[in-house]
Amino acid sequence: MDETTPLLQLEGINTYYGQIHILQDSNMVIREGELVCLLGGNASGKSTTLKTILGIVRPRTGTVSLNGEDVTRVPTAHRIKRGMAIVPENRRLFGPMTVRENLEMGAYLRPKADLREEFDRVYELFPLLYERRSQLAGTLSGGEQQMVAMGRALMSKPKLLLMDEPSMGLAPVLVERSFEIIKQVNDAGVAMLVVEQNANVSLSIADRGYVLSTGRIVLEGRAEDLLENEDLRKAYLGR
Amino acid sequence: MDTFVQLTLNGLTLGSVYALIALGYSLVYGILKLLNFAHGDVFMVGSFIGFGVLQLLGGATDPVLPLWPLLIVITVSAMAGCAVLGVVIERFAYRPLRDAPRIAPLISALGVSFFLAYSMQVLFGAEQRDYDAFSLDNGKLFLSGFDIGNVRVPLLRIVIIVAAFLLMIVLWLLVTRTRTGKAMKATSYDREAAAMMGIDIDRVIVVAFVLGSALAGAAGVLFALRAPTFPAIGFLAGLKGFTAAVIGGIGSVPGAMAGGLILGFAEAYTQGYISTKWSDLLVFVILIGFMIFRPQGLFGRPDIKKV
Amino acid sequence: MKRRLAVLAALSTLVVAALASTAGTGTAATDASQAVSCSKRLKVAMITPVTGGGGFIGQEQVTWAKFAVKNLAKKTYGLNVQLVVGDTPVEKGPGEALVVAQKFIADQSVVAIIGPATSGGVASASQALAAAGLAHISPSATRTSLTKGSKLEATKFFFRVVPGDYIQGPTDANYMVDKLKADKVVLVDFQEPYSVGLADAAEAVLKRKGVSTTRLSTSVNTTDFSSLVTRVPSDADVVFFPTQQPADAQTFGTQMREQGKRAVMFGGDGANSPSAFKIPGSYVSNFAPDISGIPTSRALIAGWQKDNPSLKLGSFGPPSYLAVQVALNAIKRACTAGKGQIKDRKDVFRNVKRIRVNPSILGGTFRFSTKSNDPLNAKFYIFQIQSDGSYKLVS
Amino acid sequence: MSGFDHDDRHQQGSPSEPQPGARKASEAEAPTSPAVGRDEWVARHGERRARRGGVLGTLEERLAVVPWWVWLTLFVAAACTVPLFSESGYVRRVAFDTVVFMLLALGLNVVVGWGGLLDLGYVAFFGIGAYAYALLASDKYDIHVPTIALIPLVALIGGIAGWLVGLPSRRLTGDYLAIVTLFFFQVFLTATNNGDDVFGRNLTNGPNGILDVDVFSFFGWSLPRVTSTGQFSVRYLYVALAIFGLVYVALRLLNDSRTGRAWRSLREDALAAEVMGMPVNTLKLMAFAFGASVAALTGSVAAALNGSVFPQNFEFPLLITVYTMVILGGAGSQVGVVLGAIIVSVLLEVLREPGDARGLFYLVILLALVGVFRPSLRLAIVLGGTAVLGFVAHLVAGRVDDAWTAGVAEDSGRIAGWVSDWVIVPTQLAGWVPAVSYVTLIALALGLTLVEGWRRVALLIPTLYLAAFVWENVLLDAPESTRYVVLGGLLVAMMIARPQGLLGEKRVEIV
Repeated sequence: MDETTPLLQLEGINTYYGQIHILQDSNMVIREGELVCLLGGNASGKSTTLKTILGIVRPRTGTVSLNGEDVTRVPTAHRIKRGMAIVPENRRLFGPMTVRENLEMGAYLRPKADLREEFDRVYELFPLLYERRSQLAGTLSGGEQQMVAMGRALMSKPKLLLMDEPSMGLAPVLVERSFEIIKQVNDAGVAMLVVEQNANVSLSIADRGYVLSTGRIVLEGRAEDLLENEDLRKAYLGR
Repeated sequence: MDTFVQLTLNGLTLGSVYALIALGYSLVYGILKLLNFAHGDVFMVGSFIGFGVLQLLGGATDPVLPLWPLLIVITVSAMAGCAVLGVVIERFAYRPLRDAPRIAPLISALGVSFFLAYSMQVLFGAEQRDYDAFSLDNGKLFLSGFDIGNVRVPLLRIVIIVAAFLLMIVLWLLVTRTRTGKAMKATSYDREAAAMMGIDIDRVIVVAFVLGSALAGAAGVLFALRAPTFPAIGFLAGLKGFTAAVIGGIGSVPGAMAGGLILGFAEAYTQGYISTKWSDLLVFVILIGFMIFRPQGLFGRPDIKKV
Repeated sequence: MKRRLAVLAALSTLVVAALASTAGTGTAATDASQAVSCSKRLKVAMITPVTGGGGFIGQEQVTWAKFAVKNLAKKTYGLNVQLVVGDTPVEKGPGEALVVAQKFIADQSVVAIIGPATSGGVASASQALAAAGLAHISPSATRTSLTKGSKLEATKFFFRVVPGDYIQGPTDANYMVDKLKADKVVLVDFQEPYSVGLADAAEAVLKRKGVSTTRLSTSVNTTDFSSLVTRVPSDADVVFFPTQQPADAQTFGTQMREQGKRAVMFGGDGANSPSAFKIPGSYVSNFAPDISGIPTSRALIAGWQKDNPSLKLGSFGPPSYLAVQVALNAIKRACTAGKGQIKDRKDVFRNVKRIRVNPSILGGTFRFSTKSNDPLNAKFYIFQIQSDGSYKLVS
Repeated sequence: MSGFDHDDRHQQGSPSEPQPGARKASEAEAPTSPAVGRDEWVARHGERRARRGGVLGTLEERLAVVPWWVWLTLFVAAACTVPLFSESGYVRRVAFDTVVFMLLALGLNVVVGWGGLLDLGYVAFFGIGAYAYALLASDKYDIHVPTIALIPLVALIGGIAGWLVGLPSRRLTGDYLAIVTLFFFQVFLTATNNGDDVFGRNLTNGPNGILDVDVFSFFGWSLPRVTSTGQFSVRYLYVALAIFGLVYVALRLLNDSRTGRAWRSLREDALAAEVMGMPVNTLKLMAFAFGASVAALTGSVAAALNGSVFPQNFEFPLLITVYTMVILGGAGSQVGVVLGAIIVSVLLEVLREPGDARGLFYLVILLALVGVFRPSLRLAIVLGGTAVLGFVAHLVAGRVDDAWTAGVAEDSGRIAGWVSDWVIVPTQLAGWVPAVSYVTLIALALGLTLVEGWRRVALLIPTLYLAAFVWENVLLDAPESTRYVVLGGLLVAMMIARPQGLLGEKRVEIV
């Protein structure tokens, strides 16, 4: 195991909604440049894990560290400032704002001087967005919205990118395209946490994976090992 | 014709004050989805701060400052005072209820409104306070100006209308051009997603309260330059501003401006042409009809989410 | 089913209990009044709005009443009297006066009432006060029908030290017609009893005299009158503005000047406040001549001012002083007659009518008319506001 | 539009899909009742509550066995004995007013607590009832409908009015309904206030109100409103209590009925309820109409007792007062709102009298301190420190200038005498003192919520002394405004400390 400080580390996380115990003793590590996927069915605690990482939900016990720094009590905005970005589930674009403004929001924490460069980078990755830059984000098609969401996240030049269900609600062709982009971004050196129900596709590009079930991490390991795992196959891959 | 011009002028004066109040309602509603019932009382406190500062500066009959600096000092101190008040209210009465069921902050707002209105009454009594702006420069503000036909447009009205519109334009620029403004818009659309972008929600909310309350403070002074103020006026002013915000589509900045003006005109014309006695009733009946047939207001987007 | 039975049982017990107790105590109301000793502390209670929209009226009245008690009770009448105040915010409506009155009725040491301040309050509380034998002397309720007319709204236990609208309205109207030669008069009311009553009284006289009148009406909370002013015809001679808030009269006047209307402002006693209403050329009526011109009153005003340095003399205060003076005098007489105790609060009431005050703070001698519980020979005086803001008696 | 992660919670709270592996574990640790979709924030409070044990807990369990109607009967019976304890017509009158408030709170509870509708025009229905009674039983039109027929009629009129006003709720939800009802309230006020001149006709006497309203009279047996000595007639208290009992039972049965269950499910999840085929709009309208009907009924009682009706009887402060009662007691709980009504009504009455208010003030502060610190060293330090600070300050101020301490505390009595030896009460306050001390007190009090531990103790001492100073010098000078300051503060504090009210447990989401 490599001993450098992990980019993100969850240790002994227990999260509750009221009396309901959601996450139970979760531990997770993501290192620089890694592509990690977090698998789980409905209501397994995937979104809660993400929210805990982001600080939208505070764990009752356990710590969240970014770059070795304990951020458990740090509010969301300040965590984002430390080099995280997210493509949320269902994309969550700002509908009444233009594509350009959406991207601008992604770079909210970056100095204004850097904006130009970031726009160029994102438009290069998604030329379509350049064409659509003045259109309201709410009027775009699902695939286009996915691009905006990705672009928006990349605007902040994150070290760690969180993706919540990137395949949800997309046509199979677009899913494939989506994952190509994910791979591409990861290759550029951005560590990623991809939260997915679609285990097959995500494990095929990931370095490592975690499997959540009713709030517990039941499996973890290298992606290729997980692909071979009997239980997982039964549960997710239908084989 | 003269009557029409005069009534239009009346409506414009009153409407621009209503619009300033409505903006505060809309800003806060847009982001927090909270009907900030205490907003009218912030307006009232603003008018009292203006009154107090005016007295400190020698009163209208014997001011230590020339006219224009005096007006600016009064307005700016009221805006600053109200901004602080707005932040305090948000911090202590609303923030602890951020994730509570909707009714909680609403009731809290009613409580704050009551608290402010009656605190002012404890401290300063219930009577009307008159700035006596007529005494400033021997009635210059009321008597000089230019004419449209036979109708005189007095300086004070020009001041009120111009100041109100300037403030609205500044706000409009802040909201549409600056990053913080855009962050406010993003937050009002999807608070969680905005947080995920690194937008500091608490800060955005505070900014909304600062802006809204400062505008209310300015509105308080602009209003009280023409008409007396008293602690109970907050409820009424709040009701007017709130109504204006609703007409325009609560949460929408241009809507609040339009709503304020529409309400001002509606009041002026019904009072001028129909009946002074029944004008309030007419205005409210029209509003109820409006609410039923176009609940989202003129500029509001229809509420897509069901229940 | 069992539950339903239980409910029925509970219900019937309830109703029976209620009815039984009703029948039981209904006839046996034995709260007879007890005698109070005059050497102990007596209370004079004031019923007036101290908070809310009309709060300034009550606050002014209370300061004057307190001053009267302080100035007179010990020194002049040798009584140990405490002034207690019951607030009736106008927002809560006249009915609140009854609630407050019942509180004072229950307190046997309350031997006289100053107020209720508003006519509505008098109408709602007078019956209960009368049944308790409590004289109530209002310094400000002016509605005519309280003491005059076929259907009285107040009882004979009600007194007032200021004359009602039946004098003020006609006085003002006559002055407009006779002295100001008005042909066209605009009357403004505020949808509250005081101004509606006064405007009605004046309008009746004006109409009788063939003056063309326009009636405008606005909510009591309105303070920007631009559109009302716009409705004032440019050839109108007089605007009759019976407000209880002098600042409103000032605002209306400035807004008339702003819109170039030449009509003369004419306010009632409620607008009488040299510090707030100061549009030169306007008129106000008041139940007293300029009391600051009367030497004895001037001393009192100075005394009051010393206790209340931040307040300014208004028109609601001095009558409260007079009302307290009348009440104290009547209490003293009742005490003397009862040999050091007041056996029944009616004893105080019986003495009120006989009281004379000379000199009265409002000028001259004060006494009640024999026909009604109104001041005798009360007149309204009309003042014109001079260019230096002072009020000059013109009638 | 509400809590943003509501939907997610649904997803995660419900273990709907079969999960591999960890299934057993989840069963073992599953909470006894997975309150799906419940608000985390309310649940947190619920949890704290659930932990209560010991003697109180046991007592609670024992008492819970007694059926509700026994309690109700006991309560009404106890209330009927109030006149035995006090000869004072005033106390009886306050008792009556309290019952009127209890009725109003019960009605508002149907709308807000059960229907989950924010009705800001509620008091208008109270007014409609009072006016309906006054117009149909007074000399105004010389109509005198017999009481026994009129009371149900008024309730019916109120119900119909409520139904009509609620109609827009078919399209208006949440805030919009609040706005429409608020406008309706204004329409009602303007209409009654201007009713003296409707196209030249006098319909309601306008601001002068309707006088000579008939007293209640059952089968020729009439109930005068004052006794021969002008005291409040206690018979109205019994009538009001009887009506209260009936309304309570009727509403309780209603809440236990199918409609009540439907309301509950509607409140928990309106969308789901609609999907299940519940007539959501009709249910809302019913809640609205029932609430309005109770308010109108109450209006008739108030009109009969007061003998007069004025438009100003029905203004905004009354609405806030009733809301405070419902919120304080706990929206949704009938017992709660009745309790809230009693507390607020008595509180407002006590605050009327400076002497009583003073006692209450110091008592509440003392109890609050004991409640927060428990008997402990800190409590002793706070109390002792405040006392010492007071005496020192008083001494110093007295040395500097006699006038600073020569003032007389408002009212008198033992506490007043004691207080004026401790609190600085100047004969004459400089104009700026009230405002500055008041604002400083608020700042200190708010600051207290931000610091913890010993710092809080240290800050508490000057705050308490300043509070006493402001109370004696500023607030007691204006007891009438103070009442509402307290009410406003109470609402805010209640929302933050215990949003579900004293007895409310269910979450109330305005749909």
